[in-house]
Amino acid sequence: MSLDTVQSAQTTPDRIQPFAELGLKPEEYARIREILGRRPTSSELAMYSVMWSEHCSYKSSKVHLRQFGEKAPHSDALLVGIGENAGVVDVGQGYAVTFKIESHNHPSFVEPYQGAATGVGGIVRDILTMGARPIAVMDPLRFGPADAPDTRRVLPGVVAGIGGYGNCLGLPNIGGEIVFDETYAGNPLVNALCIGVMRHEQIKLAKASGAGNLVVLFGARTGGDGIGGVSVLASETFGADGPAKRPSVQVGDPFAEKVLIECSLEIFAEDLVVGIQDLGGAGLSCATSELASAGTGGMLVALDDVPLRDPSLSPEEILMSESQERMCAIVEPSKIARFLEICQKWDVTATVIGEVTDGNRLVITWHGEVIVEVPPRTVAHEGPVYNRPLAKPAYVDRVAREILELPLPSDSEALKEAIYKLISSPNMADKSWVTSQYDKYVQGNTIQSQPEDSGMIRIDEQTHLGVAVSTDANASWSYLNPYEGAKLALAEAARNIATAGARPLAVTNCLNFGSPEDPGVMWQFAETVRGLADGCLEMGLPVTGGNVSFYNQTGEVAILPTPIIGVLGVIQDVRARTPMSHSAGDLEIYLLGKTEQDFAGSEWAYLHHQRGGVAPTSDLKKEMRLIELLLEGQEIFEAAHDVSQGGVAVTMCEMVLRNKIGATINLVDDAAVALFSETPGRVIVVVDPRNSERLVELAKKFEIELTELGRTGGALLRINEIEIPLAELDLAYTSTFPRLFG
Amino acid sequence: MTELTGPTNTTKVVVDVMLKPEILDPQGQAVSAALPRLGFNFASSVRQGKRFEIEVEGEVTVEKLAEITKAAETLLANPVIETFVVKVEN
Amino acid sequence: MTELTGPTNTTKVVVDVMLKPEILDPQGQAVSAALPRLGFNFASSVRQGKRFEIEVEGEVTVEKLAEITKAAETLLANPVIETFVVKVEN
Amino acid sequence: MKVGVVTFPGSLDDRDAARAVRAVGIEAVALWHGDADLHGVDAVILPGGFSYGDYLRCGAISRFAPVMTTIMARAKEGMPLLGICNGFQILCESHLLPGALTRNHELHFLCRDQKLRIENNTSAWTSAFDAGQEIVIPLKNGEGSYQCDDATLESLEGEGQVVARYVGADPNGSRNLIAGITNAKRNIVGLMPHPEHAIDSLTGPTADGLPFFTSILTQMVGA
Ligand SMILES: Nc1ncnc2c1ncn2[C@@H]1O[C@H](COP(=O)(O)OP(=O)(O)O)[C@@H](O)[C@H]1O
Ligand SMILES: [Mg+2]
Repeated sequence: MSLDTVQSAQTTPDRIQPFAELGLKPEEYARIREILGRRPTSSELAMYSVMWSEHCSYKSSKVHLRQFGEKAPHSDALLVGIGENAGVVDVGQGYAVTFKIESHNHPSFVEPYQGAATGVGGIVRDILTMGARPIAVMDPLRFGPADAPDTRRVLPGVVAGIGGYGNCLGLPNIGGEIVFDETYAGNPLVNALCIGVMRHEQIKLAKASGAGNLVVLFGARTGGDGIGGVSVLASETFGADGPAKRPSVQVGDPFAEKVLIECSLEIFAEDLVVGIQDLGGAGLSCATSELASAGTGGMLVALDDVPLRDPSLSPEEILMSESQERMCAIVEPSKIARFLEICQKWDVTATVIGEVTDGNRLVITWHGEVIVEVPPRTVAHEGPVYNRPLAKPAYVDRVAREILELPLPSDSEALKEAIYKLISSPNMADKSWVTSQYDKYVQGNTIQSQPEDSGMIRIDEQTHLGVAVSTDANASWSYLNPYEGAKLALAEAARNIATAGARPLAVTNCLNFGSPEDPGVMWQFAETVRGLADGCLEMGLPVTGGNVSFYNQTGEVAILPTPIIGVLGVIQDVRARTPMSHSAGDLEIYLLGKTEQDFAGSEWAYLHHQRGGVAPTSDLKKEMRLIELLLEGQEIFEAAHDVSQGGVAVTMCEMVLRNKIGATINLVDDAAVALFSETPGRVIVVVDPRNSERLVELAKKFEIELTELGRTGGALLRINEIEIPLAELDLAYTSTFPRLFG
Repeated sequence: MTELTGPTNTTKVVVDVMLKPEILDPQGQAVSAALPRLGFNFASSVRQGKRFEIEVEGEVTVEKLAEITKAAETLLANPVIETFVVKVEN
Repeated sequence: MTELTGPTNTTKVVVDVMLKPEILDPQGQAVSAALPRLGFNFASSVRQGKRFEIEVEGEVTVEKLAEITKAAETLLANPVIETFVVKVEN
Repeated sequence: MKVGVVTFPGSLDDRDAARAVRAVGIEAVALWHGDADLHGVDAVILPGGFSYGDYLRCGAISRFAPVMTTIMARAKEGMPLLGICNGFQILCESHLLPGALTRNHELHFLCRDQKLRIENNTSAWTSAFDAGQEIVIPLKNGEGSYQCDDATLESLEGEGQVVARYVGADPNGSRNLIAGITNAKRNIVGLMPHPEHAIDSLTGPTADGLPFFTSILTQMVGA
């Protein structure tokens, strides 16, 4: 086919264009024609279609996500908020930290290894783009039933992919989650979080300003991979044969990304860029239009100067390609020589493909002919916005009326059996089969990683300043009540930071849902965003960025609403952190917070195939008092561990197994409730007996219930009359994953 | 199962798995870039794939070959990104 | 350097690299163990190696082949643990 | 006194190795793979990582780097040389040490706190240990299974060239549980686990890795 230029678009207004195949609705196509005052060229159509896809334009979620800005609490720490590649927060001493979470769900189902690997690659580039050195990654994951054959295909591949890419980049993996549920069969969730650090003055933004400045593409050559990836995979129900004539799965090259990181950091250190953007979803279409849109003028790009891996690519394909490991920078002409020199040192291909112009158009040429001439904002920021219909699904009220019928054992044998059942269940069991495939030591600054409540990284070797991050979601609670589910996940993530002694500062999130075209799913989504925005306002934590993943569903069945909430906190001296477990005997164990009968959405209920009842209600005022208590009392805590999935039973098991030092605890009330209920807002703390009075004072001051549970020591976990030898418990805890996946 | 099978009455079937041409091949690229640095200039491109040597008991019948092909496409290769060829070595 | 070379006047040379028989091949063993779990019972043993497909400009002369063999033994294979075979595909 | 730490494209633990060197009071000098000059260093560390992505075979491409030519020549004259993880792989690919490192027998990357026994405390990098001393330091690699032919194994064992051995569950299928070896002169050591990640129990499992670096300090001060 001959080249479709702007000129030919003007002379052939009636040419039939494959907008529907590219995922555009008739109204959307009409709007493009209206914006341009003519039909789009095929290259323009390609650009609009990928940029107006759900994945890139947030067209279904935008109206809801606005709340994060509207309800944002005042925060002195926020340096860069929503809208950039990642948010940036001030952590003191001149340091700025950026963090963000993103999904790579669909590709990871098709090709688990490469899907997960390129997911890590993408989020790391987002962090790098802010001017930061990436310092750690985390990976919240969801899979179908642990014993399903397909999970045996997907999980090991995903884990190897995350490890394969992250390890090769030299990024310690400091946390994540692994949860199994039927609804994720066919829809695994692979979310990846990255944290980066820089000095305040090094923050970079994605904008193309200054006419005459050069547009430089650097990193990997552009190939035919991932074309249609965003539009096909993310916009339409998965599985249909899309228009992609090229494979939509990309293969990652972590080595190329590693040198790209080092090369970029050297370029940043010499202050050689005016603006920078990574190439992720929608590739060059996204990078050029976003840079130009955020800048002061227009941009002129010679697309035929883009270095190709596959010379047969058409201009449309080059614009849509999602080839990995590429970046786009805006460089002043006086600095280009040095810029290219650094690229050469690292053996990174770099090519000037255009320049910033005075005008207000993004113009793209192909061998001298104009194939794109658009107002960049209309591509990048003025995509369609939908106020999709939403309706509370019928199940919500139905399941709320369900009375849970769960065995609540009272005799010792049955209780012991229940503890074993819980601790060896795939959701609760030891995850080191997975985490031992991740490097947690590289860079030499890891203070905490799995299985601690949060990951913690030292960012200054002299002052011992550090940051902690935790990601959490309880999809069962979100299913029962998405509004409360979001708040509870936020509270849990914040609590998991505070147990270590870090002060929560900022929030990121990845909202994984079914199809937005289903009003029930849309209601779940809206309730989740409302809950998270309200929760953040109440807790004074700004949302700094995030990601939305829709269409996680098979046929009519959507995944459980799964908002993964990441909270970042700061700790002044990492040497003073509180670990999750005691490292000595004869210390006193206490429970902070009150235990109610909270079995709805609990692990105990899940093990009995029940997902009904009323989810707990959050009390964020109280959560904040609990956090303040943990921070104020930090020096007296020998250990602090959040009580969440699996209740006090699992929390205690994890604590005694961490350092293989047992405990004796006495439960006065109904033991089954005390052990297995999942009332939020609870933490188990360990103190030296000399400090117990201080603890009592703190509990009184912050109005948190305090219950003495027992003492540390010995080779048993003893609960009332139940005696569990640690070696036996350890075996039950650690053999599940090797049995399933080894 | 032993690793070294006796040569008697087994046949060697080879499955070659290569990344599809349009898929990025970082390994092949690394080799391609290293060769000229070592003074070898013969290659205009290098791609790296996998080779499986399978010892098959007895005759390789048409049915067996079909089974091997099935195994290649389910286990040895991922057809989303790879192609494969099954060959019987004499 | 492009990855996809035009088909014209290049020749494909293949270098197959396999672990020596006495060296443990965990990958081959893993495939060997996985096959019967998927219901495939044809293999008495599997070994996994690497295949390099090299596009060579023009004729493959005896000199060029010698050079490729040299590259195979210095770079593509590690003679301490591996053996290799160089073949010209028609 | 100066110890050089080489950065190849894809090196990851270079900064950690330099930190460990500084921790015992030695000046660390960054060496670049493309620069054959050793800048006056007295010893060299080849750090861990995935040089050149480890795409072909670990260490196979790095061994041809310009800096390696000088390092190989100097090491043959007796300069202390330590290869950690990827560095060990490079030493084997360079034939400065015998054998090869292959895929872990369970085919996974494995990161864990590993118990080792120091079998030889006469090498340049292990003299600060007691013979038979047991230590715990991180092990993290995908291709750490030490393989060699029977004759090489016999000679390594016979000549006392096994520097460290894994204790407890076999992590990767290495012959005779070998974690590290040295050459006949005892100046070159290749080690799969990472002593540079065990210099401080705040960031590592122990500080058991420090003696590798104090060994070289005494070696050089004594010399
Ligand atoms: N759930 C969310 N919460 C807050 N911000 C979000 C959310 N989803 C997307 N965003 C923000 O919208 C912007 C665009 O996101 P995205 O297109 O995914 O960025 P990128 O292409 O750089 O990955 C980013 O600033 C991102 O942080
Ligand atoms: Mg981005």
